[in-house]
Amino acid sequence: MIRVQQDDFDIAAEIGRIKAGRSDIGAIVTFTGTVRDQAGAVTEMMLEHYPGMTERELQRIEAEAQSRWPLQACLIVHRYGVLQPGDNIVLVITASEHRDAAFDAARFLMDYLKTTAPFWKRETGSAGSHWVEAEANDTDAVARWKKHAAE
Amino acid sequence: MIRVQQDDFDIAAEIGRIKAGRSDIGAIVTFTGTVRDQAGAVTEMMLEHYPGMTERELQRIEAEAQSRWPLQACLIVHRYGVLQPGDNIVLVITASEHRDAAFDAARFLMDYLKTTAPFWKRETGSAGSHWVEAEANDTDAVARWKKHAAE
Amino acid sequence: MRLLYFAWVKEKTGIAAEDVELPDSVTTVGDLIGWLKTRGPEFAHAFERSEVIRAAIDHSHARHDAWIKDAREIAFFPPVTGG
Amino acid sequence: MRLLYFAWVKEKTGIAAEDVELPDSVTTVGDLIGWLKTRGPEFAHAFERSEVIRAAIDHSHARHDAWIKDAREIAFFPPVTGG
Repeated sequence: MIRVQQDDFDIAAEIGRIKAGRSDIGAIVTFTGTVRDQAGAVTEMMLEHYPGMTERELQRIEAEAQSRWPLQACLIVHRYGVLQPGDNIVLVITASEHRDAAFDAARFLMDYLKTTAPFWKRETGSAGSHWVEAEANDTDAVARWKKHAAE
Repeated sequence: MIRVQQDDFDIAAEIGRIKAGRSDIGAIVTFTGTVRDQAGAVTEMMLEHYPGMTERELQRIEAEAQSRWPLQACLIVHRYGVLQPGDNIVLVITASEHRDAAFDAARFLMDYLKTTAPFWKRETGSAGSHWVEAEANDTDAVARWKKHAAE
Repeated sequence: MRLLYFAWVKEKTGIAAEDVELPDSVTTVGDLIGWLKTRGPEFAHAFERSEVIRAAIDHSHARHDAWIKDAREIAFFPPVTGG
Repeated sequence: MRLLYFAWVKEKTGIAAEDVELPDSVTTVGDLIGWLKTRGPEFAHAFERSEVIRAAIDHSHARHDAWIKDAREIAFFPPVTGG
Protein backbone atom coordinates (compact mmCIF):
# COMPACT_ATOMS: atom_id res chain seq x y z
CA MET A 1 0.00 0.00 0.00
CA ILE A 2 1.16 3.53 -0.68
CA ARG A 3 0.08 6.95 0.56
CA VAL A 4 1.18 10.47 -0.29
CA GLN A 5 0.10 13.00 2.32
CA GLN A 6 0.85 16.28 4.05
CA ASP A 7 0.02 14.92 7.51
CA ASP A 8 2.45 13.09 9.74
CA PHE A 9 2.21 9.30 10.08
CA ASP A 10 1.96 7.06 13.14
CA ILE A 11 4.34 4.08 12.99
CA ALA A 12 2.68 2.19 15.84
CA ALA A 13 -0.76 2.55 14.23
CA GLU A 14 0.59 1.39 10.86
CA ILE A 15 2.26 -1.67 12.39
CA GLY A 16 -0.95 -2.36 14.31
CA ARG A 17 -2.97 -2.35 11.09
CA ILE A 18 -0.46 -4.67 9.41
CA LYS A 19 -0.49 -7.18 12.29
CA ALA A 20 -4.23 -7.01 13.00
CA GLY A 21 -5.93 -10.40 13.00
CA ARG A 22 -2.95 -12.41 11.84
CA SER A 23 -0.06 -14.25 13.47
CA ASP A 24 1.87 -15.51 10.46
CA ILE A 25 4.31 -12.55 10.40
CA GLY A 26 7.77 -13.18 11.86
CA ALA A 27 9.68 -10.03 10.92
CA ILE A 28 8.72 -6.37 10.54
CA VAL A 29 11.21 -3.77 9.35
CA THR A 30 10.46 -0.06 9.37
CA PHE A 31 12.46 2.76 7.88
CA THR A 32 11.73 6.35 8.86
CA GLY A 33 13.42 9.24 7.11
CA THR A 34 13.47 12.53 9.03
CA VAL A 35 14.51 16.13 8.37
CA ARG A 36 18.04 16.81 9.63
CA ASP A 37 18.92 20.30 10.78
CA GLN A 38 22.53 19.75 9.60
CA ALA A 39 24.12 21.49 12.56
CA GLY A 40 21.62 24.36 12.40
CA ALA A 41 22.05 25.02 8.67
CA VAL A 42 18.48 23.88 7.90
CA THR A 43 15.52 25.55 9.57
CA GLU A 44 12.80 24.42 7.17
CA MET A 45 12.29 21.96 4.34
CA MET A 46 9.72 22.13 1.55
CA LEU A 47 8.89 18.95 -0.31
CA GLU A 48 7.35 19.38 -3.75
CA HIS A 49 6.01 16.42 -5.71
CA TYR A 50 4.23 15.53 -8.93
CA PRO A 51 0.69 14.45 -8.00
CA GLY A 52 -0.40 11.53 -10.11
CA MET A 53 3.07 10.45 -11.12
CA THR A 54 4.17 10.11 -7.48
CA GLU A 55 1.43 7.61 -6.68
CA ARG A 56 2.07 5.69 -9.88
CA GLU A 57 5.80 5.49 -9.24
CA LEU A 58 5.41 4.38 -5.61
CA GLN A 59 2.92 1.70 -6.68
CA ARG A 60 5.34 0.48 -9.32
CA ILE A 61 8.17 0.25 -6.77
CA GLU A 62 5.94 -1.53 -4.27
CA ALA A 63 4.82 -4.05 -6.90
CA GLU A 64 8.45 -4.71 -7.81
CA ALA A 65 9.32 -5.42 -4.17
CA GLN A 66 6.31 -7.72 -3.82
CA SER A 67 7.45 -9.65 -6.89
CA ARG A 68 11.01 -10.04 -5.61
CA TRP A 69 10.35 -11.05 -1.98
CA PRO A 70 7.62 -13.02 -0.16
CA LEU A 71 6.09 -10.07 1.70
CA GLN A 72 3.00 -10.31 3.85
CA ALA A 73 2.69 -6.54 3.91
CA CYS A 74 4.37 -3.56 2.36
CA LEU A 75 3.67 0.10 3.04
CA ILE A 76 5.13 3.34 1.73
CA VAL A 77 3.98 6.68 3.18
CA HIS A 78 5.63 9.83 1.85
CA ARG A 79 4.88 13.35 3.02
CA TYR A 80 5.00 16.59 1.05
CA GLY A 81 4.69 20.27 1.99
CA VAL A 82 6.56 22.30 4.58
CA LEU A 83 8.47 20.37 7.26
CA GLN A 84 10.66 21.32 10.21
CA PRO A 85 13.91 19.69 11.44
CA GLY A 86 13.06 16.46 13.25
CA ASP A 87 9.82 15.98 11.27
CA ASN A 88 9.13 12.69 9.53
CA ILE A 89 9.47 12.59 5.73
CA VAL A 90 8.98 8.99 4.68
CA LEU A 91 7.95 5.68 6.22
CA VAL A 92 8.53 2.24 4.72
CA ILE A 93 7.28 -0.91 6.43
CA THR A 94 7.83 -4.46 5.24
CA ALA A 95 6.55 -7.66 6.88
CA SER A 96 7.61 -11.19 6.08
CA GLU A 97 8.01 -14.59 7.70
CA HIS A 98 11.77 -14.13 7.90
CA ARG A 99 14.07 -11.19 8.49
CA ASP A 100 16.14 -11.36 5.31
CA ALA A 101 13.16 -10.66 3.03
CA ALA A 102 11.90 -7.85 5.28
CA PHE A 103 15.32 -6.16 5.47
CA ASP A 104 16.10 -6.55 1.76
CA ALA A 105 12.69 -5.31 0.63
CA ALA A 106 12.75 -2.25 2.92
CA ARG A 107 16.15 -1.25 1.64
CA PHE A 108 15.16 -1.86 -1.97
CA LEU A 109 12.06 0.32 -1.53
CA MET A 110 14.12 3.18 -0.10
CA ASP A 111 16.87 2.89 -2.73
CA TYR A 112 14.34 2.99 -5.59
CA LEU A 113 12.17 5.64 -4.03
CA LYS A 114 15.21 7.89 -3.66
CA THR A 115 15.99 7.76 -7.37
CA THR A 116 12.62 7.45 -9.11
CA ALA A 117 9.81 8.94 -6.98
CA PRO A 118 9.17 12.52 -8.16
CA PHE A 119 9.87 14.49 -5.00
CA TRP A 120 12.13 17.53 -4.70
CA LYS A 121 13.46 19.01 -1.48
CA ARG A 122 14.09 22.68 -0.97
CA GLU A 123 15.99 23.56 2.19
CA THR A 124 15.84 26.92 3.93
CA GLY A 125 18.40 28.04 6.46
CA SER A 126 20.69 30.84 7.53
CA ALA A 127 22.25 30.86 4.03
CA GLY A 128 18.88 31.25 2.26
CA SER A 129 16.98 28.65 0.24
CA HIS A 130 18.23 26.07 -2.22
CA TRP A 131 17.05 22.94 -3.99
CA VAL A 132 18.81 19.85 -2.66
CA GLU A 133 21.09 18.19 -5.23
CA ALA A 134 20.65 14.52 -6.05
CA GLU A 135 23.41 12.27 -4.72
CA ALA A 136 25.39 10.00 -7.00
CA ASN A 137 25.51 7.23 -4.39
CA ASP A 138 21.72 6.94 -4.53
CA THR A 139 22.05 5.97 -8.19
CA ASP A 140 24.81 3.53 -7.22
CA ALA A 141 22.49 1.96 -4.65
CA VAL A 142 19.90 1.23 -7.34
CA ALA A 143 22.55 -0.15 -9.69
CA ARG A 144 23.39 -2.70 -6.98
CA TRP A 145 19.83 -4.09 -7.06
CA LYS A 146 19.90 -4.34 -10.85
CA LYS A 147 23.13 -6.32 -10.59
CA HIS A 148 21.47 -8.58 -7.99
CA ALA A 149 18.55 -9.22 -10.28
CA ALA A 150 20.87 -10.17 -13.14
CA GLU A 151 22.85 -12.66 -11.04
CA MET B 1 21.18 0.56 25.07
CA ILE B 2 19.96 -2.93 25.79
CA ARG B 3 17.08 -4.35 27.84
CA VAL B 4 15.99 -7.90 28.66
CA GLN B 5 12.45 -8.05 29.92
CA GLN B 6 9.26 -10.10 30.19
CA ASP B 7 7.01 -7.18 29.31
CA ASP B 8 6.12 -6.11 25.80
CA PHE B 9 7.78 -3.06 24.27
CA ASP B 10 6.34 0.04 22.64
CA ILE B 11 8.07 0.95 19.36
CA ALA B 12 6.58 4.44 19.14
CA ALA B 13 7.68 5.26 22.70
CA GLU B 14 11.19 3.95 22.03
CA ILE B 15 11.51 6.00 18.83
CA GLY B 16 10.15 9.01 20.71
CA ARG B 17 12.85 8.66 23.36
CA ILE B 18 15.55 8.34 20.70
CA LYS B 19 14.39 11.45 18.81
CA ALA B 20 13.62 13.57 21.87
CA GLY B 21 15.34 16.96 21.87
CA ARG B 22 17.45 16.41 18.77
CA SER B 23 17.07 16.95 15.04
CA ASP B 24 20.34 15.55 13.70
CA ILE B 25 18.92 12.10 12.93
CA GLY B 26 18.09 11.37 9.29
CA ALA B 27 17.29 7.65 9.29
CA ILE B 28 15.70 5.31 11.82
CA VAL B 29 15.44 1.59 11.16
CA THR B 30 13.47 -0.75 13.40
CA PHE B 31 13.32 -4.52 13.34
CA THR B 32 10.61 -6.35 15.23
CA GLY B 33 10.64 -10.12 15.54
CA THR B 34 7.30 -11.72 16.37
CA VAL B 35 6.00 -15.21 17.22
CA ARG B 36 4.66 -17.00 14.13
CA ASP B 37 1.88 -19.52 14.55
CA GLN B 38 3.28 -21.49 11.59
CA ALA B 39 -0.12 -22.32 10.12
CA GLY B 40 -1.56 -23.19 13.53
CA ALA B 41 1.30 -25.52 14.54
CA VAL B 42 2.46 -23.17 17.30
CA THR B 43 0.08 -22.12 20.08
CA GLU B 44 2.68 -20.94 22.60
CA MET B 45 6.36 -20.10 22.80
CA MET B 46 8.58 -20.11 25.88
CA LEU B 47 11.81 -18.14 25.74
CA GLU B 48 14.46 -19.15 28.23
CA HIS B 49 17.65 -17.13 28.65
CA TYR B 50 20.82 -16.94 30.73
CA PRO B 51 20.50 -13.92 33.03
CA GLY B 52 23.80 -12.11 33.30
CA MET B 53 25.32 -13.55 30.16
CA THR B 54 22.41 -12.29 28.03
CA GLU B 55 22.96 -8.68 29.05
CA ARG B 56 26.71 -9.00 28.60
CA GLU B 57 26.36 -10.51 25.15
CA LEU B 58 23.83 -7.91 23.96
CA GLN B 59 26.07 -5.10 25.23
CA ARG B 60 29.02 -6.61 23.39
CA ILE B 61 27.02 -6.80 20.14
CA GLU B 62 25.76 -3.24 20.55
CA ALA B 63 29.31 -1.95 21.18
CA GLU B 64 30.50 -3.76 18.06
CA ALA B 65 27.77 -2.09 15.95
CA GLN B 66 28.61 1.32 17.43
CA SER B 67 32.26 0.81 16.50
CA ARG B 68 31.45 -0.19 12.91
CA TRP B 69 28.88 2.47 11.99
CA PRO B 70 28.28 6.13 12.94
CA LEU B 71 25.12 5.56 14.98
CA GLN B 72 23.32 8.28 16.91
CA ALA B 73 21.30 5.69 18.79
CA CYS B 74 21.14 1.95 19.10
CA LEU B 75 18.63 -0.09 21.09
CA ILE B 76 18.09 -3.82 21.61
CA VAL B 77 15.09 -5.05 23.63
CA HIS B 78 14.63 -8.80 23.96
CA ARG B 79 11.77 -10.49 25.79
CA TYR B 80 11.77 -13.80 27.66
CA GLY B 81 9.04 -15.92 29.23
CA VAL B 82 5.83 -17.27 27.76
CA LEU B 83 4.60 -15.68 24.53
CA GLN B 84 1.64 -16.23 22.21
CA PRO B 85 1.51 -16.17 18.39
CA GLY B 86 1.62 -12.57 17.20
CA ASP B 87 3.50 -11.40 20.32
CA ASN B 88 6.67 -9.38 20.00
CA ILE B 89 9.97 -11.14 20.76
CA VAL B 90 12.72 -8.68 19.92
CA LEU B 91 13.12 -5.04 18.93
CA VAL B 92 16.19 -3.46 17.39
CA ILE B 93 16.34 0.26 16.59
CA THR B 94 19.22 2.07 14.92
CA ALA B 95 19.44 5.78 14.15
CA SER B 96 21.98 7.49 11.95
CA GLU B 97 22.37 10.48 9.67
CA HIS B 98 22.05 8.29 6.60
CA ARG B 99 20.08 5.19 5.74
CA ASP B 100 22.94 2.84 4.82
CA ALA B 101 24.45 2.89 8.31
CA ALA B 102 21.05 2.47 9.97
CA PHE B 103 20.08 -0.49 7.73
CA ASP B 104 23.48 -2.21 7.96
CA ALA B 105 23.71 -1.84 11.73
CA ALA B 106 20.17 -3.13 12.34
CA ARG B 107 20.83 -6.20 10.25
CA PHE B 108 24.20 -6.78 11.87
CA LEU B 109 22.62 -6.60 15.33
CA MET B 110 19.96 -9.14 14.40
CA ASP B 111 22.41 -11.50 12.69
CA TYR B 112 24.75 -11.52 15.70
CA LEU B 113 21.99 -11.64 18.27
CA LYS B 114 20.57 -14.73 16.54
CA THR B 115 23.84 -16.65 16.88
CA THR B 116 25.39 -15.42 20.12
CA ALA B 117 22.74 -14.12 22.55
CA PRO B 118 21.87 -16.96 24.99
CA PHE B 119 18.15 -17.39 24.34
CA TRP B 120 16.37 -20.67 23.62
CA LYS B 121 12.88 -21.04 22.20
CA ARG B 122 10.55 -23.86 23.11
CA GLU B 123 7.46 -24.12 20.95
CA THR B 124 4.22 -25.76 22.02
CA GLY B 125 1.53 -26.80 19.58
CA SER B 126 -0.77 -29.60 18.52
CA ALA B 127 2.25 -31.92 18.20
CA GLY B 128 3.46 -31.23 21.78
CA SER B 129 6.48 -29.21 22.85
CA HIS B 130 9.97 -29.04 21.39
CA TRP B 131 13.06 -26.89 21.56
CA VAL B 132 13.60 -24.96 18.34
CA GLU B 133 16.71 -26.04 16.43
CA ALA B 134 19.30 -23.46 15.45
CA GLU B 135 19.42 -22.67 11.75
CA ALA B 136 22.61 -23.01 9.73
CA ASN B 137 21.83 -19.91 7.67
CA ASP B 138 21.99 -17.77 10.82
CA THR B 139 25.62 -18.83 11.20
CA ASP B 140 26.16 -18.06 7.49
CA ALA B 141 24.71 -14.56 8.05
CA VAL B 142 27.31 -13.85 10.73
CA ALA B 143 30.13 -15.24 8.57
CA ARG B 144 29.16 -12.65 5.95
CA TRP B 145 29.85 -9.79 8.40
CA LYS B 146 33.21 -11.28 9.35
CA LYS B 147 34.10 -11.39 5.67
CA HIS B 148 33.01 -7.74 5.33
CA ALA B 149 35.27 -6.74 8.20
CA ALA B 150 38.24 -8.52 6.65
CA GLU B 151 37.80 -6.83 3.28
CA MET C 1 -0.07 18.95 -25.32
CA ARG C 2 0.19 19.75 -21.63
CA LEU C 3 3.61 20.63 -20.23
CA LEU C 4 4.49 20.66 -16.52
CA TYR C 5 7.56 22.03 -14.76
CA PHE C 6 8.76 21.18 -11.26
CA ALA C 7 11.28 22.41 -8.68
CA TRP C 8 13.97 24.69 -10.09
CA VAL C 9 12.83 24.08 -13.66
CA LYS C 10 9.49 25.62 -12.66
CA GLU C 11 11.20 28.49 -10.85
CA LYS C 12 13.32 29.30 -13.90
CA THR C 13 10.53 29.06 -16.51
CA GLY C 14 8.28 31.00 -14.15
CA ILE C 15 5.30 28.75 -14.85
CA ALA C 16 4.04 25.43 -13.46
CA ALA C 17 1.97 24.27 -16.40
CA GLU C 18 0.91 25.25 -19.91
CA ASP C 19 -0.74 23.86 -23.03
CA VAL C 20 1.26 24.06 -26.25
CA GLU C 21 0.90 23.29 -29.96
CA LEU C 22 4.09 21.72 -31.23
CA PRO C 23 5.53 21.99 -34.74
CA ASP C 24 5.66 18.65 -36.61
CA SER C 25 9.44 18.67 -36.46
CA VAL C 26 9.35 18.06 -32.67
CA THR C 27 9.19 14.27 -32.29
CA THR C 28 11.28 13.42 -29.19
CA VAL C 29 11.74 14.73 -25.65
CA GLY C 30 15.11 16.10 -26.78
CA ASP C 31 13.49 17.92 -29.72
CA LEU C 32 10.95 19.38 -27.33
CA ILE C 33 13.68 20.67 -25.00
CA GLY C 34 15.42 22.26 -28.01
CA TRP C 35 12.16 23.92 -29.06
CA LEU C 36 11.41 25.14 -25.51
CA LYS C 37 14.83 26.82 -25.35
CA THR C 38 13.83 29.07 -28.26
CA ARG C 39 10.83 30.44 -26.37
CA GLY C 40 12.60 33.20 -24.49
CA PRO C 41 15.41 33.82 -21.98
CA GLU C 42 13.61 32.14 -19.05
CA PHE C 43 13.26 28.91 -21.03
CA ALA C 44 16.79 29.16 -22.43
CA HIS C 45 18.01 29.49 -18.84
CA ALA C 46 15.83 26.71 -17.41
CA PHE C 47 16.95 24.19 -20.04
CA GLU C 48 20.55 25.44 -20.38
CA ARG C 49 22.10 22.29 -18.89
CA SER C 50 19.63 20.05 -20.66
CA GLU C 51 21.61 16.90 -19.76
CA VAL C 52 20.54 17.21 -16.10
CA ILE C 53 16.85 17.71 -16.93
CA ARG C 54 14.64 14.67 -16.37
CA ALA C 55 11.39 14.11 -18.23
CA ALA C 56 8.23 12.06 -17.74
CA ILE C 57 5.67 11.22 -20.39
CA ASP C 58 2.19 10.61 -19.02
CA HIS C 59 3.57 9.90 -15.50
CA SER C 60 6.40 7.57 -16.58
CA HIS C 61 10.09 8.45 -16.64
CA ALA C 62 11.26 8.97 -20.22
CA ARG C 63 14.66 9.34 -21.83
CA HIS C 64 15.50 12.30 -24.05
CA ASP C 65 15.28 10.07 -27.12
CA ALA C 66 11.73 8.93 -26.26
CA TRP C 67 8.99 9.64 -28.83
CA ILE C 68 6.33 12.08 -27.73
CA LYS C 69 3.80 11.55 -30.52
CA ASP C 70 1.00 10.12 -28.36
CA ALA C 71 1.80 12.01 -25.15
CA ARG C 72 -0.92 13.94 -23.38
CA GLU C 73 1.29 15.31 -20.58
CA ILE C 74 5.04 15.85 -20.45
CA ALA C 75 6.83 16.97 -17.31
CA PHE C 76 10.33 18.39 -16.87
CA PHE C 77 12.17 18.38 -13.56
CA PRO C 78 15.58 18.04 -11.89
CA PRO C 79 16.85 14.67 -10.61
CA VAL C 80 14.54 13.63 -7.77
CA THR C 81 15.53 14.12 -4.12
CA GLY C 82 12.76 12.56 -2.05
CA GLY C 83 13.00 9.93 0.66
CA MET D 1 32.94 -24.34 40.63
CA ARG D 2 29.38 -23.47 39.68
CA LEU D 3 27.80 -25.28 36.72
CA LEU D 4 24.63 -24.14 34.92
CA TYR D 5 22.50 -25.99 32.38
CA PHE D 6 19.98 -24.46 29.97
CA ALA D 7 17.20 -25.54 27.61
CA TRP D 8 17.28 -29.23 26.69
CA VAL D 9 20.61 -29.75 28.44
CA LYS D 10 18.88 -28.72 31.67
CA GLU D 11 15.89 -30.94 30.93
CA LYS D 12 18.12 -33.94 30.35
CA THR D 13 20.39 -33.46 33.38
CA GLY D 14 17.33 -32.71 35.46
CA ILE D 15 19.03 -29.80 37.24
CA ALA D 16 19.52 -26.10 36.48
CA ALA D 17 22.63 -25.45 38.59
CA GLU D 18 25.06 -27.15 40.94
CA ASP D 19 28.40 -26.63 42.65
CA VAL D 20 31.09 -29.21 41.96
CA GLU D 21 34.64 -30.06 43.01
CA LEU D 22 36.64 -31.12 39.97
CA PRO D 23 39.52 -33.59 39.85
CA ASP D 24 42.86 -32.01 38.87
CA SER D 25 42.81 -33.91 35.58
CA VAL D 26 39.88 -31.77 34.30
CA THR D 27 41.52 -28.74 32.70
CA THR D 28 39.40 -27.84 29.65
CA VAL D 29 35.71 -27.50 28.80
CA GLY D 30 36.03 -30.76 26.85
CA ASP D 31 37.54 -32.53 29.86
CA LEU D 32 34.68 -31.25 31.97
CA ILE D 33 32.10 -32.62 29.53
CA GLY D 34 33.87 -35.99 29.59
CA TRP D 35 33.83 -35.98 33.40
CA LEU D 36 30.14 -34.95 33.55
CA LYS D 37 29.22 -37.89 31.29
CA THR D 38 30.51 -40.29 33.96
CA ARG D 39 28.08 -38.91 36.56
CA GLY D 40 25.09 -41.07 35.67
CA PRO D 41 22.72 -41.88 32.84
CA GLU D 42 21.05 -38.44 32.80
CA PHE D 43 24.40 -36.72 32.27
CA ALA D 44 25.56 -39.34 29.79
CA HIS D 45 22.34 -38.68 27.83
CA ALA D 46 22.53 -34.87 28.10
CA PHE D 47 26.11 -34.75 26.81
CA GLU D 48 25.83 -37.68 24.38
CA ARG D 49 26.25 -35.52 21.26
CA SER D 50 28.87 -33.35 22.92
CA GLU D 51 29.79 -31.66 19.61
CA VAL D 52 26.48 -29.75 19.60
CA ILE D 53 26.82 -28.57 23.20
CA ARG D 54 27.89 -24.96 23.62
CA ALA D 55 29.69 -23.66 26.69
CA ALA D 56 30.25 -20.30 28.37
CA ILE D 57 32.90 -19.50 30.97
CA ASP D 58 31.94 -16.64 33.27
CA HIS D 59 29.35 -15.31 30.77
CA SER D 60 31.56 -15.53 27.65
CA HIS D 61 31.22 -18.12 24.90
CA ALA D 62 34.05 -20.66 25.16
CA ARG D 63 35.31 -23.41 22.89
CA HIS D 64 35.69 -26.98 24.09
CA ASP D 65 39.47 -26.57 24.20
CA ALA D 66 39.25 -23.51 26.47
CA TRP D 67 41.00 -23.73 29.87
CA ILE D 68 38.72 -23.65 32.88
CA LYS D 69 41.30 -23.16 35.61
CA ASP D 70 40.15 -19.71 36.77
CA ALA D 71 36.46 -20.12 35.98
CA ARG D 72 33.87 -19.37 38.62
CA GLU D 73 30.81 -20.32 36.54
CA ILE D 74 30.54 -22.60 33.52
CA ALA D 75 27.28 -23.00 31.57
CA PHE D 76 26.25 -25.66 29.06
CA PHE D 77 23.49 -25.18 26.52
CA PRO D 78 22.32 -25.96 22.96
CA PRO D 79 23.02 -23.58 20.06
CA VAL D 80 21.09 -20.38 20.76
CA THR D 81 17.73 -19.67 19.07
CA GLY D 82 16.69 -16.19 20.16
CA GLY D 83 15.77 -13.20 18.06
